[in-house]
This record gives sequence, C-alpha cells and structure tokens, in this order.
Amino acid sequence: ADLVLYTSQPNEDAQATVDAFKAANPGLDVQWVRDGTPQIMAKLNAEIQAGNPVADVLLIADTVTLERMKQAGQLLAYKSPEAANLDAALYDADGYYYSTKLITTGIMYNTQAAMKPTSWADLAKPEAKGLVTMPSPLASGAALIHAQTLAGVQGLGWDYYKQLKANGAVASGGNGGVLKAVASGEKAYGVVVDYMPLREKAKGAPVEFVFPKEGVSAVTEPAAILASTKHADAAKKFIDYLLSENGQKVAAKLGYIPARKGIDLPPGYPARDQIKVLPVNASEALKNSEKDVKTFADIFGIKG
Amino acid sequence: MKRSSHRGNSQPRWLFPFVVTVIFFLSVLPLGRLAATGIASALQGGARNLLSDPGVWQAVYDTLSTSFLGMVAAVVLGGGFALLLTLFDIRGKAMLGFLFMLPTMIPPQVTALSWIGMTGPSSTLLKALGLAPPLGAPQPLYSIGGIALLYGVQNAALVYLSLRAGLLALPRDAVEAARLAGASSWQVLKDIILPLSLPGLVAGAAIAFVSCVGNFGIPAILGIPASIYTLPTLIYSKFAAFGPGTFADVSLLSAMIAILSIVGLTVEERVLRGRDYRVIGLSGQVAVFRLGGWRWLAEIVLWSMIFIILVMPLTALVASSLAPAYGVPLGPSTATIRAYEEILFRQAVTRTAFTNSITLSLATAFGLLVVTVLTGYFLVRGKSRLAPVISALAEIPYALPGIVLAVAFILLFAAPVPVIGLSIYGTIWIILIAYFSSFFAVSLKPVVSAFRQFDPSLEEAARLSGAGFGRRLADILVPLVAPAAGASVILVFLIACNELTVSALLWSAGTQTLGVAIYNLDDSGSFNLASALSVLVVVMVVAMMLLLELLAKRLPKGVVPWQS
Amino acid sequence: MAKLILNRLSKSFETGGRPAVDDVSLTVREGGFLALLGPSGCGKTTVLRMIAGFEQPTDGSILLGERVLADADDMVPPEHRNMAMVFQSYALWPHMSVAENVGYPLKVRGVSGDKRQRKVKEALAAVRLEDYAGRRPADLSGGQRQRVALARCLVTEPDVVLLDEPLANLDRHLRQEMEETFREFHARSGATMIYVTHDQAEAMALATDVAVMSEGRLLQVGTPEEIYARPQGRLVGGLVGQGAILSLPLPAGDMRVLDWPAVQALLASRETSRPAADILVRPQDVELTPEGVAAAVLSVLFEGERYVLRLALPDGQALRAFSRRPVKVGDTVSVVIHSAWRL
Amino acid sequence: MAKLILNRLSKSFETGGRPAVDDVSLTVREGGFLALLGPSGCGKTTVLRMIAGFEQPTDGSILLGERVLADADDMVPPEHRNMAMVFQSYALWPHMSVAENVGYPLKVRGVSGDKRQRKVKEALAAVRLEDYAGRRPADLSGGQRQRVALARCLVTEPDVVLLDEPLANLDRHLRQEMEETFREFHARSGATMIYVTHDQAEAMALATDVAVMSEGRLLQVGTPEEIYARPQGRLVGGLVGQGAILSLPLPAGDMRVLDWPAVQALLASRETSRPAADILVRPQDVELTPEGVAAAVLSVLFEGERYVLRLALPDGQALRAFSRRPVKVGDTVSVVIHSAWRL
Ligand SMILES: Nc1ncnc2c1ncn2[C@@H]1O[C@H](COP(=O)(O)OP(=O)(O)OP(=O)(O)O)[C@@H](O)[C@H]1O
Ligand SMILES: Nc1ncnc2c1ncn2[C@@H]1O[C@H](COP(=O)(O)OP(=O)(O)OP(=O)(O)O)[C@@H](O)[C@H]1O
Ligand SMILES: [Mg+2]
Ligand SMILES: [Mg+2]
Repeated sequence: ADLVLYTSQPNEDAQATVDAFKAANPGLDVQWVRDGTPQIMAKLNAEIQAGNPVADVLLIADTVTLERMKQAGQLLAYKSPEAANLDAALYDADGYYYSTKLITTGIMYNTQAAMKPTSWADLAKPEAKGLVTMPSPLASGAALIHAQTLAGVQGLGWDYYKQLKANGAVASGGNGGVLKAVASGEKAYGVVVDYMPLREKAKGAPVEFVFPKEGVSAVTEPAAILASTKHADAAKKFIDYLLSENGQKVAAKLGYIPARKGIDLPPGYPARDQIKVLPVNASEALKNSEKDVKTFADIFGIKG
Repeated sequence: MKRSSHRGNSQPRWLFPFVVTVIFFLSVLPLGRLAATGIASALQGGARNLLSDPGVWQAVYDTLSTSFLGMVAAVVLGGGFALLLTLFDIRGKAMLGFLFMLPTMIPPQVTALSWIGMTGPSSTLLKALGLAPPLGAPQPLYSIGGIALLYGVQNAALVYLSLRAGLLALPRDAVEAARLAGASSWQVLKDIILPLSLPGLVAGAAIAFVSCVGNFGIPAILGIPASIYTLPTLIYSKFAAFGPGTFADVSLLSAMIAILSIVGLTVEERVLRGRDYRVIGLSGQVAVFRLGGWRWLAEIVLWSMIFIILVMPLTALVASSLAPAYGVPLGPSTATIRAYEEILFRQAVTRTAFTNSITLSLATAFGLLVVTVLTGYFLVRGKSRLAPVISALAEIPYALPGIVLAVAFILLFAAPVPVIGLSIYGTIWIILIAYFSSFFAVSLKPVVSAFRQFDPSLEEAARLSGAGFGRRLADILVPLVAPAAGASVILVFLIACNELTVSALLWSAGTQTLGVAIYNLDDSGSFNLASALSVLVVVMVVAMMLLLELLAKRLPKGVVPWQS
Repeated sequence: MAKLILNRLSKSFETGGRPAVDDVSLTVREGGFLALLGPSGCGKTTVLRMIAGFEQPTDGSILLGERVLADADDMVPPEHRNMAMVFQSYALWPHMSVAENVGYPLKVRGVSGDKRQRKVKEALAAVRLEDYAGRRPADLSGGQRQRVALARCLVTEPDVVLLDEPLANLDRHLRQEMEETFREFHARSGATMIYVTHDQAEAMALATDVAVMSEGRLLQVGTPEEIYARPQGRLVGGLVGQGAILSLPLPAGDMRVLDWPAVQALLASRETSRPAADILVRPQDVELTPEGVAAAVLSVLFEGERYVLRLALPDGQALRAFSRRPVKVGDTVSVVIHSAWRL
Repeated sequence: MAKLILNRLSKSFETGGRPAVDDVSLTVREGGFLALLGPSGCGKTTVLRMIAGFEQPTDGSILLGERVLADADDMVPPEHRNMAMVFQSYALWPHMSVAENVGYPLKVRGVSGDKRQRKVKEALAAVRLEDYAGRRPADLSGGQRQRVALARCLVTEPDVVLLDEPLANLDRHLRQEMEETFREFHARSGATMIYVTHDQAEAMALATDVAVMSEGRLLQVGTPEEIYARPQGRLVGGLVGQGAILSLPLPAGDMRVLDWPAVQALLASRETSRPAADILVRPQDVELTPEGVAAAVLSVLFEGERYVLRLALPDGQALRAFSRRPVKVGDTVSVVIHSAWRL
C-alpha cells in the first residue's frame, strides 16, 4: 500500500474519508485499520517495540496521546499550508498534529425523562439521582479531556464530579455504552459526544442532545504522521486533504463539526457561534493526565 | 528421553520433539517475547509500583471470585445438561443438545446486553408483566454475582461437551453393578458416574475457569459500572492510557493471570492424581436411567434453561437487528430489515469476514485436533516428567486476554521472520497462528481426558496386529476418543468463529474476522447492523450444525454432540 | 425370601433377528441353587440381566414370590431388588481400590466402620486376596479381578445371587475352593442362587437344579442326576456329558436305557426300514475289551488322567472313549458299550 | 521362524512387592506348542505381555532365534514382531463391527478386497460366528466376544501366537471344536504357540510342552506326559491333576513310583523317626474295594460322569477318589491306592 492509516473513527466514517481522499488522489492505494483507541495504541506500540511500525498516518480521538508521541519523538513535523484556515488552538505550533474536526461532549437524555437538562449543574440535581451515566476516562480519550476541561471551569471543578458521584452517577466504558444505556432507558441522562445521539435521533431513537449552557468540552480528532513513515509524501497529501475544504465538507456531511472555519455545520447542530467550547491546553492536559485520571478514578471508586 | 522411544513405549521417536516444538512455538515463544518486552520496558520506563497498588490486588481477588463462581455456574448448568441428556430418558435429547451449544455462539457482550435489557427498565418482557423497574433503577447484574452468572451461561457448553465425552466412555456394567449393589440413582451418580467421568468434568471445569479468567466482554459491560475490575479489564484500561510503563504493567498483570490459571491447573492435577480411570474392557454402551414421574419436571427445567440462555438473548438480538435505531420500541410499524439488506448487499466486509472466519475456524479446529491428539497422547501415555509443565504452558495462552496474546504476536511477527525473511504480519497466517496458540487448551482438554479413560489393551491389540503409530492413531485411537475429538473440534470452531480480541489487533485490510466486523459496527454506533450480522452468524452456525447432522451417520459414534 | 418365577419370559434386541430369550418359563424354589447351562450365545446372560433388572423383558414377567419384578411394561429398579451378581465382565470400578470395590455394597447399605472393614476382610480372605486390598483393579491379573467380583457379590446378604461364569478364569484349585465357598454361602444365607456356567461338572457339583438352554429356549429342567441320566432330546443329550450320539434303528419297545446286548443287536441289524433313533453313548460307558465290536482310532488326546479317543465304528459313526493307556491313531480296537440312552 | 528363548526373564511392577515374573528361563522350540499352567496371579499373562512387547522386562531378555526382542534396555516394538494374541480381556475395538475387528490385522498388512473378505469369512466360520459379522462387539454375548478375539488372532500368519485363556468362556462343545482349530492352525502355519490356561486337560490335550509356574517362578517344563507322570515337588504335584498329597514316612530306596503294597506299608508304619515324604495320590488310582484301608467319606460331589469323593484316612489325611455310584457322606469305605508318586 502507498499509505496506511490507523484510525479510531467509526467504520463508515473512516471508509468515507478514505474514499473521498482516493477520489481526490487517484492511483494512491490507501489501507486503513480501524479500532478503539486502546486497541489501536496497543497495536501501534507493539509494532514500534518490534521495530516495524506499519502505520504512516494516525487519526485518533484526542490530542493528548499525540502530544505524548510527539514528546517521545515518534511523530514527524509537517507544516501544512492548509493550517492557515484553522484556529491556532486546533493544531500544534511545530506541525506535529492537526485537528480535523470538533467533537463536543454534552448531555443526552431519554425523551421519557422527567427533567429536561440544560446545564451541567442539572445533572447534580435530585431529579437526576441515580439516572446519570458517563464514559470513563480510562476507556475514552474524549472523556478524559472532558473531565479535565470541566475540572478547570469555575463553579464546576472536581467538586462537581463529587456531587455527581453523590448523586449516584456512574462512569463506565466508552460513549457507545452511554448511548445505549440512555436510548434503552436504563439511564435517563448521559454525558456523551455529540454526533452519536444526533445520528440516532435522526433515525428515530427516543433521545435528545443538548449543549449545556456552561459550555462543552471538545476533542478534535487530530491527525499526525509517524516519524517512521516510508511514505511521507502521500502522508502529507493526506493531512492536507483532511484539512482542505473538500475534506472538511466530508466531515460535516458525516455529522461532525468541521475544524476549518467557514464550513457549514451539519443539520441538528445549533449555529457555530452558539456552541461555547471550553478551552483546554493539550500539553498541560498531558502533563496532568495521569494525576487527573487518578483523581477521577478515586472519586468514582474505579480501580486501576 | 531418546531412549524411552526404544523402550517399548508406545510412542514413536518423533513425538516428544514434536510436542516440545509445538509448545515452544505456540506458548513459550510468544509468552517469552512478551515477558522480554515487559522486563525491558520495566527497566527503562521505570515501572510504577504496580504491586503496591491495592486496586490491583482487588482486581486479582475479583478475578478469582468471579471466575470461581462462574466456573461453578458453568459446572452446574453444563454438567446438569450433560448428565440429564446423556444418562436419562429425556425426550428430545437431540434438540436440547443442539440448542444448548448455541449460546456459546452469541458474543458475550450481546448476551450481557440482552440480559441487561431483559432485566432493565425497558424490558418488554417485564413491562408486559408490569414488573419493569423504574427508570434508572439499579441493575442487579452489575455485580460479582451477575458477572459469574453470565460467565456460567457463556461457558456451560465447555463443561457440557467435556463431561459428555467422559460419560460416553463409561462402561455400562459398572453402573449396573452399583445399582444392583443397592445404590440409589443419586449414590450411583456420586460414587460411580462422577468419579469415573471425573477427568471430563474436571477438564471442563478447568477450561471454564481459565476461560473466565481471560474473559473481557462480560466484566467490561457488567463490572465497570459497579467498579468491579478484573485483570483483563484492568489490562484494557492500561492500554487505553498508553504510557511508557504500559508494557511492563501489562506483562506483570499477564503474569498474574498466568499464575491464576496455573493455580487452577494445579488444583485440577491434584483432583485427578493417583486415581485410575482406565476403563477395563469394553465400553460402547451407555447406561440409561429412567426418570419415571420426574421426567416431566426435568424436561420443563431443561427447556426453561434453554429459553433463558438462548431464546431470550437471541430474541433481543433479533429485535435489535430489526429496530431502526437504538431504543426505538419495536413493533410491526417500526421493524425494518434495512440492516440485513445493508449487511448482505452493501457491506463488502460481510463476505470477507464470513470467508475469513469460517476458514480460520475450520483450519484452527481441525489443525489443532491433529496437534492435540498427538500432544494428548504424549501427556497421558508418555509418563514424562515434563508433562505437567507442558500442560501448564498449553493452558496459559487461553487464559490471557486476547489483546495481550495479540500484542505478543505483533511483537514476534511485526518484523519479518529472521532467517527466512518472510513477513506474515498483516496476513491471515498470523491470526491463524495466534488462534492455534489461544485455543490450544480448549482443544487439548477433552482429548486428554478421553485418553485418561482409554483401556490400554485396545491399543496393544492394534500394535500386535502390526499397526504402526500413524495407523493406530487413525484406526483405533481417534475413533475411540471420537466424542472428545468431536467436542474439541466443535468447541474450537464455535469459539473461534466468534472470537474478537485476538483478531482485533491482528487483522488488517482483507483479513477481518466476524468478531472484528461485529465489534467495529457496534463500536461505531451501528448497533442494528452489528446485531444483524450476529444473527447471520448464528444462522450460519446453525446451518453448519445441520450439515453435520446430515453427515452424522458417516462419522464415528458420539462425534456429533447432540446425537446419542 | 420366596420363589423366583420366570413366566413366559422373552427378550428381543433391536439388532439380531431371533429373540435372545424365547418364551422361558421356570421356577426356582426358595433357596434353590439353579445352574443354567447352554452353549455360548444361548441367552443365559440375558436371562440373568432380566432377573437383575437391567433389561426389560419384551414379553412375559418375572416374579419373586407374589411381587412382580418386571414385565413388558414396568419394572422394579435393580437397586430395590436386593440381589447380587458376578458379571461375566466383572464390572469392577476402576477408580476404587479392591477393598473399596468389595465394601461398596455395604457402604450403600449403611454398614460402616469396623463392621464393614471386618466383612470386607472376610470376603477378601474367602477369595484369597487379603494382600491385595489396596490395589487398583487395573493392577490385578484376570483371575484376581474375577475373585474381587466374587467377593463383592458375596459380601452382603442378598435374596438372590446371580453368578455369570464366576469361575471361568480360575485354576482348578481355586475353583474347588470357591465352589466350597458358594456351597457354604448358600447354606448359611439361604439365598436363591442362579449360576451360569459352561462347565457341566461344576454345574452338577453345585446345583440342586439344572436348566439347559439353547438358542434362547429352555430345553429341560431337573436335578443334576436326572438331567445327566435322562436327557430329553438330541440337544440336551449333546450338551450334557461328552457323549456321542449314534443314529441306530429304533429299538423295539419303549426301553430307553440300553445295555450291551441291546446295543450290539442294534449295531448288527441292517434293517433300514425301521426308523432311526438317536442313541446317546457316553465315553465312560465305552470299554476297550477284546470281545466287542471293532472301531478305528481317529484321534488320541492326552488329558493327564487318561486319554480321550475318538473312534469310528465300521459304518463311520463317531464314538468317544477313555483309555488309561495310550493307543495309536489308525489302530483298530474292539469296544463294548455297557450302557446307552435313547434320546 | 525360529525358537523363542526366555532368558532369566524378570518383571517387577511399581506396586506390589514380589516380582510378577521372577528369573524365568525357557526355550520354546521352533513351531512348538507350549502350555503355560499355574494358579491365578502367578505371572502367566505378564510373561505373554513381555513376549508380545507390551511390558519391558526389568531383567533378562527375550530372543526369537538370534534376534533379541527385548531386554531391560531395549525392545522391538510389538508392531514389528509379527505375533498375534488373544487377550484375557479380549481387547475388541468397540467402534468396529465383528468383521472389521477380525479383518483389521489383514488391513494393516495391506491385504484387501476379496482376499480379505474371504479370509475374514473363513476365520468367522471357524469360530461359528458367520452370522454375526455385522454386529458390534457390545451386542455380543461373552463367549461370542471371546470367539471374535480368537478369530482376529488366527486370521493372519503370525510367527508366534499367544493365547491367554482363549476358551475360558466357551462351553465344552465349542472348546473341543476350538481345540481342533488350534491344532489345525498349528499344523498348517507352523507358528510357535504359547497357550495360557487354567484347564489342565486342555493344556495336556493341546500342547507339545507344558510349563508350570507359581508365584512368578518356573517350576517345571516337560512334555504333558512327563509333567503328569513325574511332577517335581509339592507345588507341581498339587497343581497338576486333582491328586491329594499325603505326608508319609520316607520310603526306603530311591523308588519314586509306589505300588499298593509299598503304600500300604507306609500307611501302616508308625515309625515317626523316619523323615516324612510327600506322596502324591491321584483319584483315578484310588479304588473303592473291600480289601483296602478304611477311609471316612467327607463329601460327595456329583459331576455327571461320576461322583468325586473326599475321604479321610484314619490319621485324618485327606484323599480324593472317584466313584461311579453315589456314596453317603459319613460312611466308611475301604480303598486301595494302586499307584502313588513320591514328589
Ligand atoms: N499393572 C500391574 N501393576 C502391578 N501389579 C500387577 C500388574 N499386572 C499384574 N500385576 C500382578 O502381577 C502378578 C501376575 O499377574 P498376571 O496377570 O501375570 O497373572 P496371571 O498368571 O495371568 O493370573 P490369572 O490366571 O489370574 O490371569 C499378579 O499378582 C498381579 O497382581
Ligand atoms: N445388546 C445386545 N444387542 C443385540 N444382541 C445381543 C445383545 N446382547 C446379547 N445379544 C445376543 O443375544 C444372544 C444371547 O446373548 P447372551 O449374552 O445372553 O448369551 P450367553 O448365553 O450369556 O452366552 P455366553 O455363554 O457366550 O456368555 C446372543 O446371540 C447375543 O449375540
Ligand atoms: Mg454370557
Ligand atoms: Mg492372566
């Protein structure tokens, strides 16, 4: 293959992205491997250990992992010309990784639920007692960023998580599990990434998604080139394509908030300026990630 | 050792080197490679002081308790079925036996989810009865007991097949003699039948235990919400937060799993040691007890078990494959077969996955049978001092979570194989080898226990007829351990067909397996597609089992586990 | 205890055409000792297995006194019959030691502790296996296994004891001892005993009654003396004793025991018009003396005590005789038939 | 073919103290027919199993002609020995039909098609099981199973045939037929045969040589006549024939065969100073006639052909005798001992 992509994007999305790229660059044979972030990272690291990483490009959920790889010298720096169209916060200044979209984390609820939440604080109210579920930072990169983000917000912070725990909230698994739990009515409220409930709702599932008024956290599904790549040119083309107008339109069509300015948001989302994205610093987040995971785990009594 | 092959020992000279080579490649090499990386990374990355973390020990404890209880549940369920269906005059044995195999085919996470659904607030069943708990009520399955229960359901077939093979080797007159001695049915069971079929029962229990130790799907879904971590889920969370110390931690946790499974194996050895199971003379007929007035009750119990462990999860699976979206109430107006259309006609991966999984499973099941018959023969007949070591080494890969084993194989094969320069990474061969390694124990157990019950004079008679080792193997040994061999093939096939965690890391374009395809669909939110594919897998397995049924007359007696 | 009645008992297996047991009616009196004789495959084991309750009769019934043990519809399970059996295949439990095998029927009956140990010891002593109590059956010789099965059978106080060729693998000395043991056991316990054997001498020596079967059917029942002296029909005649059956003209009158003059007359007569009769001649009744009829020696077998001769009468019919001295094959000897029996 | 030599052969099992076979040296001449006699558990089966190659000798060696088949270090595997065996436990393969069981040794030797079918048919006919070719062993009677094992053993042309109580479960008629079959097979194939039996008459009638074992040791080897007429030592004397052994004062001279006057003198002598000798008296040499010594009748057993009496001499020593007429237990009879043998 001319290019090997490791990604944690959902299957259909990965296929669509690759298909669109191939259409734009005929003749390039792109192979992709899709798996959950833990699996992809285990696979990649084992390959690196064995001295023969197969992947050229990585497209995964969170910046933190890429920041760690950057610091370990496993990534290749590349200044993409398309970066100019991105918010500076959305890419690494040295060119090691570029965000491709925004995946925000908000609140979903089952339409049978009595209370319609509008803010994070609502989840700590007595009406939501025992009815809240959220992904665990141990299983989901987005969930870690989310926790780190909220922890830094005035008026929420780790105390908010302690209130949630006291209110009977559970934290487990990834976003898919939260979606199922709320859609099936096992729980009423869930903390979850935006596109999942929006898609399900479009298919008729009894769920709603809200962007809480305090603001949402976001992961950015960054892409990066591995230092060991033997196909640097193709890899660079791929990065450029992801950030290009066409590439970003594909992302929007798949139901994500595109990273590039000036592209319309997919249906079901409020206007871009109504979504308040709470800021987070990737290298800070990386530095503290172990500590934060532990704090979170201690609050929710998760071992490990 | 070389001498022993001259020593009138019935094994050919090459058997010992063969077994050692097999064990080396399937177990020692991958485990050793993993340990090497673990140690290296512990040295440079400064392994965190994992062992002082009380959470780890809690996880060890939870792993042990869930696995032990799960094994008990599997023994009760699988053992009960095996006894009732093999020894008693139950009607519809073939059907019951057939259906009992199927739950193994439903992926553990599907079973777990359907049970949660069945017992949760949106359960149609409970709603209909007016018993549905309120929205958000605590889920009783999120507990040690819940995990163990589902372990039991998932692994019951392992015990069933293994014990059944043991029961079929039971000499009829031994049972009759006990009854005439005045022993009640219960006493006969306790004093004669169970002790004599102990190798099969213990093998089944041991493999169920080891299987529970390494299970990921069930504790991931049922354990984590209740903050119950087992070693496999702990390992997964280590991989999720991949850091410099991860390999060291994972190696250490894997070593703990290995120790747990060796503990299990030692218990098994203890139980079986110093006893004689060699059936003297002819067996070929099974005693049948009459249940009399109890028959109705037994049949009702059996069918309700089938309903709970098969029909309910399967219904849930079918229902979610027909639902347009998750959580949409299913009714005639909402049901749609769009998911099936999508899976069958649009998703290219479906065909690839079916082809790959069927090929891999068949190749693994039959390939391993060859290996395990030879190894089993060596272990039971060889009287080698290495035998316990070899059994333990065969066992460990199955106990490790698939992700760990897969990592070990990536470490081994990501770079081209030295000397030959051939690279199998990214091809289907690496998955095949990993399957061989992982399912070795599943295949070996029933065969070893069958050899334990084997009357040696049957082989001696064949030798004197002039039959060399290969000949005896084909004509006498394999046909006589046929029920066990059949169990071994069917178990490996069923488990491999469904397998996810090993192939999840080893697949690449074109080598997707069914497990990977289902997981990927499910993980990316296409629950109905995932369910539809699962349903198709079950349908395929049922079709293959029916095919086997047609072949049953040509196969040695007892091979087809639902036929008596 | 009560008498054991087999009432028109039949059994057919799914395989195999002719019934294994065919319309057998038989009464074993209370405390009787019945020997069941018959060629291999004639249905002896099947009869025992039906009495024990392992096979359901396809027809007929089995009664112990008034109690119906089994008929084609219903049967009392073996564990409620209080019987004991030595299986032709021994049916030892390989996972138990010799002592455990023997002690098991006691254990099941709740006998425990010292009493059980003592009884097991006695039973093992009776079969000369005291030193083997701790062994596994797989480590025993064939005869030793058979003796364990015997000890297990005799350790309790059953109402009915079924013995299926229990001495087949024992040497003559042990057989004699074991026969003695059976006799004692029978006298002491008063149990009804049914004994299957292919060894007629054993059957005659032990039993109070002998039943002869062939191809599933019962041919004759009677005391040993009666069966031996007055066998009914060709089949029983051929089975009991080592006699030869000659086909000679039907003797006049309804005499059945024939002396030498009578036999000589028949041998000499050339009347082919008279219908032929089967005449049983036992070897011990054939004496080699100069004043008899001539016979050619076909074969001579040494049996230790004596030689067994197969002779051919002038008309080619075969005869068996004993001789204390060796005779050469091909020689002609002269024999007298002291006694014969018209079947 | 060549002679089979057992050279100081020993075998000890892990369990059990005394060796199962202890220093046995024996030569079976080419084409010989050796009967192995001995009480249950004396090591007969173990010897056969060593010859077949299933057990490794712990000491000594086995040779076929010049070729060493086995010693304590090395052995030729059974599949290369071209031997055949009837196992005491039959060792039939339950998954094969009767015909397949019998045909298997041929199949392994590459005999196929018509020839195999014909040979299987012949072998089955020889054991009278033509009609059972399609059955499974589990559906056969005990004797039928034994006959399948026999047919399987005789279907090929082995160099050495090992028979472990091959007729134990057959009735007298079949035994006689099978003995005839063995004799024919032996004459036709010239194979060396070793025959284990507990039935002396059978051993004497079939074998060219008889070996007597006890407790793992070989006591005596010789022709049947010699073993019977001149047993060496108390053990062989007790084992061969149904004789009783009397302890009487040592006769003068080195005479071994004693006639009635000699025996009478010994019985009458009261000299306790002379050392005692073992005198073997066989029942057929004891005649009930008025002019003998008095003896009390201890027991009377009917055996069909005759009654077996256990008698007690005035000094309490037991004697066995035959009688054609019944005698009452407790009566006193007068006996003459025509011949006796000093052991
Ligand atoms: N596998 C074994 N382990 C230990 N001891 C054994 C084993 N097999 C046989 N023996 C012992 O060795 C002795 C000889 O056994 P063997 O089977 O040779 O006797 P045998 O002469 O064939 O007797 P039988 O006439 O009863 O068959 C017996 O005392 C027996 O208990
Ligand atoms: N399970 C079975 N299925 C079919 N036929 C059987 C079965 N058991 C026995 N038979 C047949 O029934 C007949 C009687 O068998 P049985 O065992 O009663 O004979 P037996 O008199 O005990 O003979 P033996 O002296 O050889 O032991 C035989 O012809 C046998 O082949
Ligand atoms: Mg029988
Ligand atoms: Mg023996």
